Amino acid sequence: MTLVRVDRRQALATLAASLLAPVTVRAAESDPSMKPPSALYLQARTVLANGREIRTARVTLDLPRLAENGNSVTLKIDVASPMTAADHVRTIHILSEQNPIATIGRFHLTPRAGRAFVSTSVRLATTQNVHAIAEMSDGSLWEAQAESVVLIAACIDGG
Amino acid sequence: MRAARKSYSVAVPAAACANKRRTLAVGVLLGGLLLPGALKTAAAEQLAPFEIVGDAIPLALDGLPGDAERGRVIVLDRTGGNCLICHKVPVASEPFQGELGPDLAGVGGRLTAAQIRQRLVDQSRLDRATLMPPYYRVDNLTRVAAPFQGKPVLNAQQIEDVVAWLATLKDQERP
Amino acid sequence: MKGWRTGLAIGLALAVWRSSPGLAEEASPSLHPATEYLSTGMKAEQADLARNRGMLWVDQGAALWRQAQGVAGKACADCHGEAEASMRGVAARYPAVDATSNRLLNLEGRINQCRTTRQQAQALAYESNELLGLTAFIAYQSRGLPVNVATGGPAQPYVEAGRKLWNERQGQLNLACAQCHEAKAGHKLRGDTISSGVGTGYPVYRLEWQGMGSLHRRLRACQLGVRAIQFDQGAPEYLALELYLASRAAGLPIETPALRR
Amino acid sequence: MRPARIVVPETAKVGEIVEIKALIQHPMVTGHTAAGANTEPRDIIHTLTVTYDGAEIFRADFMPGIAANPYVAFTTVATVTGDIVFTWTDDKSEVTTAARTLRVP
Repeated sequence: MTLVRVDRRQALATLAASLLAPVTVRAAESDPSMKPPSALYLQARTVLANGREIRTARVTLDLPRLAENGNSVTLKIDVASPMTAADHVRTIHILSEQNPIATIGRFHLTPRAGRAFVSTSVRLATTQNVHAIAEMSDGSLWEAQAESVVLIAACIDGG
Repeated sequence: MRAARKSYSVAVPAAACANKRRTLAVGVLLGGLLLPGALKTAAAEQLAPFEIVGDAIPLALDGLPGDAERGRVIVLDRTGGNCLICHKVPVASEPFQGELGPDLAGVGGRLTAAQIRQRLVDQSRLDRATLMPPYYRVDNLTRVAAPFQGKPVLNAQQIEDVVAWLATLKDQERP
Repeated sequence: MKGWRTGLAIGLALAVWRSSPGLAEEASPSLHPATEYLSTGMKAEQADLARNRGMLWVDQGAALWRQAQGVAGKACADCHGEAEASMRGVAARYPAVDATSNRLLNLEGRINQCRTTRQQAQALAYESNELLGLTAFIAYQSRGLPVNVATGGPAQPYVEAGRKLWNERQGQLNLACAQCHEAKAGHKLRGDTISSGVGTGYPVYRLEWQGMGSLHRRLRACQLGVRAIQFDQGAPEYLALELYLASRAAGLPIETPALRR
Repeated sequence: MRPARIVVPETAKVGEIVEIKALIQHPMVTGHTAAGANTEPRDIIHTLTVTYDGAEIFRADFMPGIAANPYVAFTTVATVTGDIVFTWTDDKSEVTTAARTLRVP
């Protein structure tokens, strides 16, 4: 019985170490490796905006701060919208600042969604900002961005 | 600082012993090089002879001068030395550095270039249980994959380049 | 300070207990299923069967279970009935020494033995979606049950062979499995965390592969990493190592289909 | 037809917002690598459409940045008992359909 207790304590110490690990990661996050947005991203954003202002509000982008593997990073997007025929989200665009193709996907909603919500898994080529831009039925554009630190980039095969 | 030094000097006599055998073996193989038609792939022929004194290899491999800037690239490169998988270096632009080996910040202050060279070449001579791969050894290895057979992880020039860069890391502080 | 420590200890104890409900008391306490080294997001993704992509293969295996195969024209279900009942706990006992052939078989080997002798069908190729699917489907029936392989009698020499391989330095980098996965489990290799070398979630959906893969595929990746000659999937060396890994993991829960980095 | 998995609640009340999750087996070959060298031509699912009782409720345009074996989740308001039908189309014009019935008593 005593032995079991000691072993438990060791297990806890190991777990504590693994729980503390993300803290050191966060310290590295004021990220000197962050690159400026790619020209491809800026171009895609300009085409999407088509002269309209993109305002930072109404959209919530839930993206892991730390992506263990860039091959699949699951994100969630919520937009504050009544989702009525008169006022709803028409399309949610996901844009990447550093992927070889800036647009990751487009999700077209209707008032029948009830809620402006979508979740999917994306590829991230490297540590970067991801943008979720919501296009409303009145044509206005709203966005949120989030940074994800990518431990292992998409497209590298480690066997 | 003293503690770090102490942990490095545990197995010095054994290392010195192993060294004599090694020097002999390398000499024999180098002799083989002179034979006509000697295969280029033959194991140790690529290795420069070296002598271990205490816990150090005083002379540069093949007498090559090291280039610190090239050494820095080798240390940081995943397909080169891939040192950051286990070690930290005082380079802020590299995220997620390793934590298995000693922090290399200040290594140039703690160790001489000759001591660093020995640890790169084959740390297992000082510490049999070490995780540090032998970067300049081709014998007594098991099941080496074909592309790497008979080849050290780094060649003599690369070892000297890495030694040169690590020797510049005198400051314990991290940027 | 003391109160804070107690609070932390209780919190951690709860975390351990909650994250491994199937952890049996006899399990080696220093070993953790690799799931414990995943982020909360990946843990949630593994647990939610609507999001766990390994279930795409489990579904495939379920379909194959009911399909007639080979010259005998028999489906697995024709002999074994509903897998939910007949296969429950089976994966927890594999690899095992087959009494008739006296050979060590893992789940993949057992499936192929059944195919070639009973169904009179061709053996399925390692890493084919069919074999991954059937293996995952059968292992899924043991999800949450503790690993419980036989290590004595005819299995003993295989366990010893596996242990030897586990402790043997290999490759240009001259590293043994045990050096990292025993002494350094939980530590970081760059951003990655070293696991305890517990293969309880296989076949797994691995993000690195962007698909499902076997334990032997994972072992090949390890050997590639230390620049060693890789064995083939299904090789006797890997079978012995698989048994040794399972003997180390005795009491830990089966997690198939697990999600891994 | 590729293996696909749709998860929908068995039943829902009229007006209830239900979450729908779906997976499909597809390698989502990007057509480019990190080095920029083409190895395999692009083969991705480019379009997903979802209908409920015959009317389109959701559509997605996927680019190569969508992860392999694509996952998607969204919501819909339960109206009547009807089929929720997913149709995925890839670059080789391969079409996979899968459906689940949402019962609205």
